[in-house]
Amino acid sequence: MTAKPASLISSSLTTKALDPSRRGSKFQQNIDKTHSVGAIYSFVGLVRSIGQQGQPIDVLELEHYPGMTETKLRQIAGYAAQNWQLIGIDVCHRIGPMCPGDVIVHVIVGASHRQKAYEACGYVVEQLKSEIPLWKKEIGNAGASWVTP
Amino acid sequence: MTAKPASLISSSLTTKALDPSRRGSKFQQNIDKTHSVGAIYSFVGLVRSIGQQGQPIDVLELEHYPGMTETKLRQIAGYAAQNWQLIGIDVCHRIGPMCPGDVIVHVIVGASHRQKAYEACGYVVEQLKSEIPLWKKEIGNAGASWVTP
Amino acid sequence: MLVHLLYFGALRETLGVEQEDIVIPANSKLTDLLALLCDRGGIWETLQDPNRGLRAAIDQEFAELDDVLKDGCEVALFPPVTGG
Amino acid sequence: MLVHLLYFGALRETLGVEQEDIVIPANSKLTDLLALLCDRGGIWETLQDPNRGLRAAIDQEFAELDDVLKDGCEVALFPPVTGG
Repeated sequence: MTAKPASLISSSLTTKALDPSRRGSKFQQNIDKTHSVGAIYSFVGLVRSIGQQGQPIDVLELEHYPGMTETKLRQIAGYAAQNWQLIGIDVCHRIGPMCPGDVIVHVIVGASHRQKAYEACGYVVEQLKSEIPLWKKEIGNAGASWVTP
Repeated sequence: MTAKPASLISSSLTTKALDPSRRGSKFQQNIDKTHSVGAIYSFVGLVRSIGQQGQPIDVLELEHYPGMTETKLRQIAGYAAQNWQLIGIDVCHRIGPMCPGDVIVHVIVGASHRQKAYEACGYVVEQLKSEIPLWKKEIGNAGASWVTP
Repeated sequence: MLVHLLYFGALRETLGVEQEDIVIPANSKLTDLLALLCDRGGIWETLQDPNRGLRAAIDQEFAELDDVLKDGCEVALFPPVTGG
Repeated sequence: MLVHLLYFGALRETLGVEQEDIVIPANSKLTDLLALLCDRGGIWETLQDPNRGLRAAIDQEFAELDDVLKDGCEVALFPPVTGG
């Protein structure tokens, strides 16, 4: 008998470009060493070229609350891992200025079966929208405006 | 005024190894040329090393109904694209023999907003389980046995 | 009329047949075809075992027992699918 | 007692302040702190505008109006979050 291995849980912030392909590939390698993972769901959030008021966007700036943002990300990833018995979860959110087409956030969850992975991924994405101290500002020819929920 | 572009819809079967990273990266490039995609959800189904009766698995063999399988995949992808106004969808299912850790199926959907992409991705994955003429056979030391739903 | 039959998965293995052409009365329904096959006796009787959860397709669309067959159609019989 | 205040997002821009330390009566609640800030008048009165949907955190956990502040705590005030 070996003990059930703990989930691989990681969450982070970055100011650099996010590469979902590279992250996804690493994630799969890291969590599926014993081939117990049956399902991986992932979410990629992208900067759109059209803003909330229909205006063209050149830059999206993401302001955050240093310290609290990291803590909340960790809490959400940890809760999801425990609640849905995930084998692994990786959440990375970009902050600072970015351009249309850039990846804002990447969530990956792996579980033995698809239903758990699906629910966990949806949960984390919804929490990112409502429970992480992040604020989006859209900047374009028409000026700058803060996004409202 | 330009006409609303049609969704990019693709579905396929393959006997070769599936690489979700490469497919995901190509998908994002192809569908987000105008930066209108806000959300990409994806699902990767993997072969597990433990079978339905808890037995160790060496090979998973996927039998299919040639012709009907391709048609049903195309119908499901097309329905999802239309029903959730997807900007793009790509479904690729592997058939034939494969090993634990191998990717069985890869689903990627892109939409303007996350809720549509989430629902569409979950729908397609559920349909793959129940509406595509595919049959899994698990082969290991203990012999071979067909998977039941 | 002539019907082209295909068998898949565990059913193909159990019956030991991959495909065959058979002649059946005109206007037969899927259920009539199954009754004919069951009449072969032995292992073929499992085709009407409700616990087996048999599924069928006519010309590559999922079909019901009451669906009517056409001359030259392709009928596939198989267990519940397990893809994804 | 001393409280360290932080402002974020549109609120930070509107008020023109990123952070400040202020002294408030012992056992003050979050709502008391907001009332004190509103008393500054002008733009500060928007802090109690219910349409603004103000949110707050005490020591980096989301907080409610009735939550009691402690000496030396960190209080952040900000508009509804828009991450993800």
